Amino acid sequence: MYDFQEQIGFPILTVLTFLPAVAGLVMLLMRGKPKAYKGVALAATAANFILSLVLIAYFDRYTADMQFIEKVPWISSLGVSYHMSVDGISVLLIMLTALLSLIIIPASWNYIKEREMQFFVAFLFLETGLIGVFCARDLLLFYVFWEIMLIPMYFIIGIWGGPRRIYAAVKFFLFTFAGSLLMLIAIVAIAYLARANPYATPVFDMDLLEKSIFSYQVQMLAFLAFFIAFAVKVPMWPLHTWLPDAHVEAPTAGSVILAGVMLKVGGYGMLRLCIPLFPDAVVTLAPWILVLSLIAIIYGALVSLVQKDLKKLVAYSSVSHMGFVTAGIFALNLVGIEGGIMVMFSHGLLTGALFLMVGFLYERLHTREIADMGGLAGPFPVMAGVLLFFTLASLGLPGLSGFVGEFLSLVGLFTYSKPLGAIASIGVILAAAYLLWMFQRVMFTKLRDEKWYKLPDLSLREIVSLAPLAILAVWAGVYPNTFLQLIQPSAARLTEKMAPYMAEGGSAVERIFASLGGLF
Amino acid sequence: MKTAVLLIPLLPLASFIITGLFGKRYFKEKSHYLSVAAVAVSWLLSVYLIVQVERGEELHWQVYSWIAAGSFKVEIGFLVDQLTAIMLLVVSTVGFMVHVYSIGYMKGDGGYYRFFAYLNLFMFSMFMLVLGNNFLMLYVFWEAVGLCSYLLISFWYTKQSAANAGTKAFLVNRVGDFGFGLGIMLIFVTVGTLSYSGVFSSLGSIGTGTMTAICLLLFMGAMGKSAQFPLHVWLPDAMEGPTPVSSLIHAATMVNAGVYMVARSSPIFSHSPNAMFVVALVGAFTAIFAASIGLVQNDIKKVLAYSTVSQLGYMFVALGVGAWTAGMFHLVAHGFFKGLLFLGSGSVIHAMGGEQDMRKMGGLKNKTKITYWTFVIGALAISGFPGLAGFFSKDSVLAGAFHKGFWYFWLVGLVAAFMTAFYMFRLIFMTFHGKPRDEKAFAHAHESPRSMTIPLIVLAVPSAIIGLLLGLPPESGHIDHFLEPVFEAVMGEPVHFGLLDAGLMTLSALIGIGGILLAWLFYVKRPDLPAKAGARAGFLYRAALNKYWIDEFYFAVFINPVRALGRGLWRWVDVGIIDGFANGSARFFNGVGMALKPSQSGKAQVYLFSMFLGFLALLVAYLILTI
Amino acid sequence: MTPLQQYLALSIALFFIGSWGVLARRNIILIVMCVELMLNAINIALVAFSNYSPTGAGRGEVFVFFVFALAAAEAAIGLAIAIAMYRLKERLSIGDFDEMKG
Amino acid sequence: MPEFQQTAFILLSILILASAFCVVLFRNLIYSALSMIGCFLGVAGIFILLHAELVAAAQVLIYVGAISVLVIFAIMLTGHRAGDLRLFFHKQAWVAVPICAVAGIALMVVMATATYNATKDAQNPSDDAIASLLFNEYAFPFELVSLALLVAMIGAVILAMKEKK
Repeated sequence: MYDFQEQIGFPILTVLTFLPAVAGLVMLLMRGKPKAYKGVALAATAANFILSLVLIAYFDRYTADMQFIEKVPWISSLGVSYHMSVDGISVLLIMLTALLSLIIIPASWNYIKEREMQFFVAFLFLETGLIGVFCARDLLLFYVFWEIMLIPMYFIIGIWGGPRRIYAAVKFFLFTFAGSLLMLIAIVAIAYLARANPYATPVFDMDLLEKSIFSYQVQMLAFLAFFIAFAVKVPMWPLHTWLPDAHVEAPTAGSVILAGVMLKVGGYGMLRLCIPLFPDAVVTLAPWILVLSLIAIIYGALVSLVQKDLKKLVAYSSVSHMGFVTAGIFALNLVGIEGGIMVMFSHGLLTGALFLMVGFLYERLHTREIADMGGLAGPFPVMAGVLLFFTLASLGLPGLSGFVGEFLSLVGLFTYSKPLGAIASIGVILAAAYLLWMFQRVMFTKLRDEKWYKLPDLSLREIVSLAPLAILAVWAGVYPNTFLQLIQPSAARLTEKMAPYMAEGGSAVERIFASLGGLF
Repeated sequence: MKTAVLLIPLLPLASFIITGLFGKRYFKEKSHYLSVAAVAVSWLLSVYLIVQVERGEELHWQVYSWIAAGSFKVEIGFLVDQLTAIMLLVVSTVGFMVHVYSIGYMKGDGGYYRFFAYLNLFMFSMFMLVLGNNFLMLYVFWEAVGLCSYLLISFWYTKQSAANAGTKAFLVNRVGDFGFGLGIMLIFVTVGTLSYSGVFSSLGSIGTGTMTAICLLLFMGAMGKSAQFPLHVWLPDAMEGPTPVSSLIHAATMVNAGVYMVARSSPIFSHSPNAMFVVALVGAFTAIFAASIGLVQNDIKKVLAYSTVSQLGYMFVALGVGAWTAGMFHLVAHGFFKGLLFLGSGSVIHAMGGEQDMRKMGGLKNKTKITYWTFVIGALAISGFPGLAGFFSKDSVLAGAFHKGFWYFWLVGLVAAFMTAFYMFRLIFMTFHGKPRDEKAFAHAHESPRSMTIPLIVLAVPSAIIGLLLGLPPESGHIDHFLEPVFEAVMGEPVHFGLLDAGLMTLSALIGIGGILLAWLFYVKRPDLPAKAGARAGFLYRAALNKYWIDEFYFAVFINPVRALGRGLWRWVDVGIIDGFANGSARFFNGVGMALKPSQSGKAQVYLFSMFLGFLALLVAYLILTI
Repeated sequence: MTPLQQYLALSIALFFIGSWGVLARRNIILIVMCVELMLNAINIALVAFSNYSPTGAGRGEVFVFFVFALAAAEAAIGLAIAIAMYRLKERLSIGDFDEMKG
Repeated sequence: MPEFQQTAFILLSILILASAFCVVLFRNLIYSALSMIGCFLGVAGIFILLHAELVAAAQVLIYVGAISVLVIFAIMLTGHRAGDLRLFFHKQAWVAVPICAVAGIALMVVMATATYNATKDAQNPSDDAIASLLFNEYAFPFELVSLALLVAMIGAVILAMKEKK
């Protein structure tokens, strides 16, 4: 057993989760000192990031068991407990969350003009929700954090967003919330169905739920309910349309967290809940999900090719990239799942960085229209270099983080089915097309306005906020084993769980492919 | 040896990082010091390496485990054998020379430091490409050299055409890499490993169909990188980059990567005769197709670009028919003389103050002596003039095709060789001979500085003598023996030089000389002939001049439809259907709410009444159900 | 008719007389009064059940006490509201207060 | 049911129902309030018949003593003695009659046809037992109710207070 007492001596997960929220409460009590409360926010997120590194340092990467377990009864009559624990996948994503939360504080240091304190407080609460989701090992607790994370984001878009912020915020909220409610129904349903007898308390503990076996119909319904909730977050085609609007309207920091971490919650949920709890349904539905993923990959790329707004372009590219995540995960083999997780990690770094870059450009030029830019490499050489770096990483240039994940999930998908793998690979061509074309139109060709030479290039503060992302992107590209080792045991546990079902369902998969073939 | 292998790529990498980070602020016009020094050391080490390999040493070295995800395990590792060593030598020699040349050529350019940094990055990637010991590393640095190519093509990024060309080069290469990547995945799925030795040792168990699929997918990558039809479109446009770049990347090294890849995978290819035939077919078609375009181009660099495409076609013919060493021999020779020719054209452009149109040149012979004579050596070499490098290498390609029974490829090769000789000397006569057509530019014309002419001289030497050194006796020359260990398993019966070969050799020499003479007739003796011939050829002439409208075709068939599709999906599916559905459902509930609004009259007693009616309904329902 | 049913019948009759008043009259104070009648009807039923139930043992009576307390609270609040409304409009007819119209 | 109790029940019922009708039908609010007191007293009598003397006492104290007075105060404060003049002429009153009648009859039917596990009379325990129930088993609801009363009291005071300008 990996109890937190034995492993590290203090409840690190609880501290990680609630430290930002506590800092947020402290900030609410301090009034009128901008420097001071920004300092508190920075200190809290920095402390949290360091804690997340401590977590990784103490994490035993040779086991798939859940670690740093904290378990206290919460609502005992319903069988709900405050149960926190992590495995390799969560640890990686917690680190990513803590890092991005740390980065956005200096990045939006001067960006927000009104209700500045509340802005930072909202982000701290958001961090609590996000880390909580990655730690929760009790379904109801998971749901609680899931909703906690939704609300600050709603306000961030709705209060500090662009001109159509209300529409975007409501759309974001309704899409996500519709999914959440389906998930809540499914949570309650399986908690009650998993009881040993009608008089026992419901089972919300994921450890126990993973051991219980549900009937096929229950699996299908519950899987779909969970899956839709996660698919909205990922977002999977055709549930993605909230994303471009939300991104375009959200402030830079909001976009960074939204794309960097929030989308990953969807993929994380699929790994944490959909696959271990409903293996039969997964085997049946995986081909269909893969087809949706492929549509997302190609469709997102095609649509981003014709976007005129930089943020929208990056947003649609997220749809395309996250398609690789779901494609890798539902290829249901070790390579694919590890690839999917790596894509999540790398997409968090890169898209976060791209949104930051767009924000920095916007602060200078006050526009995000690609048509208004051009030739910016002249006045902003450093920015051009940095943007090129992240663009290349994002289009999957080998040696940078994007490649490893994308290639692994393609290999996984290809192992599952050759035609699907081949179709997904087209997305790689299209990614190069829309990203390079974007880069060319923004940075190359003639400078449109000589005045821009008077504007400053990237400042030290901005470079410092981008540097960790760039370093990690190179690290994950050159020596991805650091991260792959972290997730390997957990991913292997999933495939081991799926193995018996795959053996039985192997021919079923083929049959479904036959049915797919009949459709087209 | 390990140190040498490690230093060869790492020195340019270090130089790239240092120059790239500090060049703008600290090195400025001294940026080349570090870069040139790094490449020079790499060159020395490559020479050392080839000497070691000549002595029979080989190196298989796993440095570290790069990706380990489940069963997918790939190392960063080095493999040094004869093939690697010879590639290294070509790359480092031309690379070194181009670095030196760039000192003069790029002088005073705003992005001086940037240029050298990119060049170093390219050298690193190219070295790693040939040093790698597995397919994934090949793919990785394959993409990396593509990136450098992109950066260097769009080096003068304020030019719209340069920016477009860079993007185009990257994208067309990506199309090829799509196939390459799939090929790698297919290899992994069938064999379970990606290291060269692992793959080659387990080929016996693979079915022919899979083998052909793997080969064709890999070859798709080679077609992209080595600019073979129909993926050749990027290379002529890539001439937007500075000329040293065209010389290094788009003539001597990077474009050879495709040839290297096929040669490296020779054990796989030799298992699939069908795939080999496709390789030869594509090569042969490209050779003659590109040569025919080269005949009528007026931009000096475009002529050389199409010539490169055509010569790469030759190499693929050689590989496709199974004359592996001939292909590699042509690669080496071509690397030197085409590098030389490009640098020479750069010197001409430099002399003419940036002018690239041959119709505005002429008579430069006396003003730029060194350039002229080195250029003539290069042109004679590529035309297959007896004794020079191209004569031996091209002849071994053609003889290889003939001996393996592919006489039609041999015939195509001969025709292409004729065209080659013609357009190369057309270039020379238009540029260096006759009367100057643009007096103003001519007046300013001058020989290039020493940093540019010395590389020309240095490269002229191997262009002239490498054939004699490596190619004699034909078909079993030094290079054949040197490369034998690599291709041991796939080489057929050794061919002995006989009377037939002597005849073939003479024939190809005559063809080359014939081409030169025809060019002389057209452009020196009777300058009115080209226009007449052009008018006579009519449609064919226009087709060749417009590169057979392939770019237009791609725009009409791929690019515009894809954009239109993207726009359509966005406007109709995203905004129309999906958002329409989401907003529509919102509007529906809003409408229902509005419809029900009047029922909330605010009168408490009306509410009470409805409450009682509800109570009554429940009661009645209960009574009906129970009684 | 058993004695229990007699009490229940009385309770029902009183309840519906009260509800008639609630529905028919418009004076707010009178409506409050009729609500009290309905509560009384419920109390009768509760005590009757308590008295005739073998297991009730006075629990009905306990509930009646709670009803008393809440009825008192309700009357106090209701009448206070009535007074406040009267101050507002100088009228006490329920039909005059429809500010919450949708 | 013994004869005496039967007689008492009928008389009390008549009193209750008649005064209830008066409450609804009187035009003058004061008369309605007074009839309401009669009704409350009748209900107290019924409680005594049901052996719930404590409840009866509380009924008298709370309803007759407190609530009725409150109602009369309210009537006085609003100075609005006359009720709605058109009670028997507006539509609403007549629509209410069938609804209440049908509901009442339906409930009567339910009541009459239901089966009861009823025992004989006099199950209501002594006052001591009520008290111990109230303060042991129902101590928590009891406290809650007292809290509700307190809140209601404060609320009523605030509502009825004249706003200071």
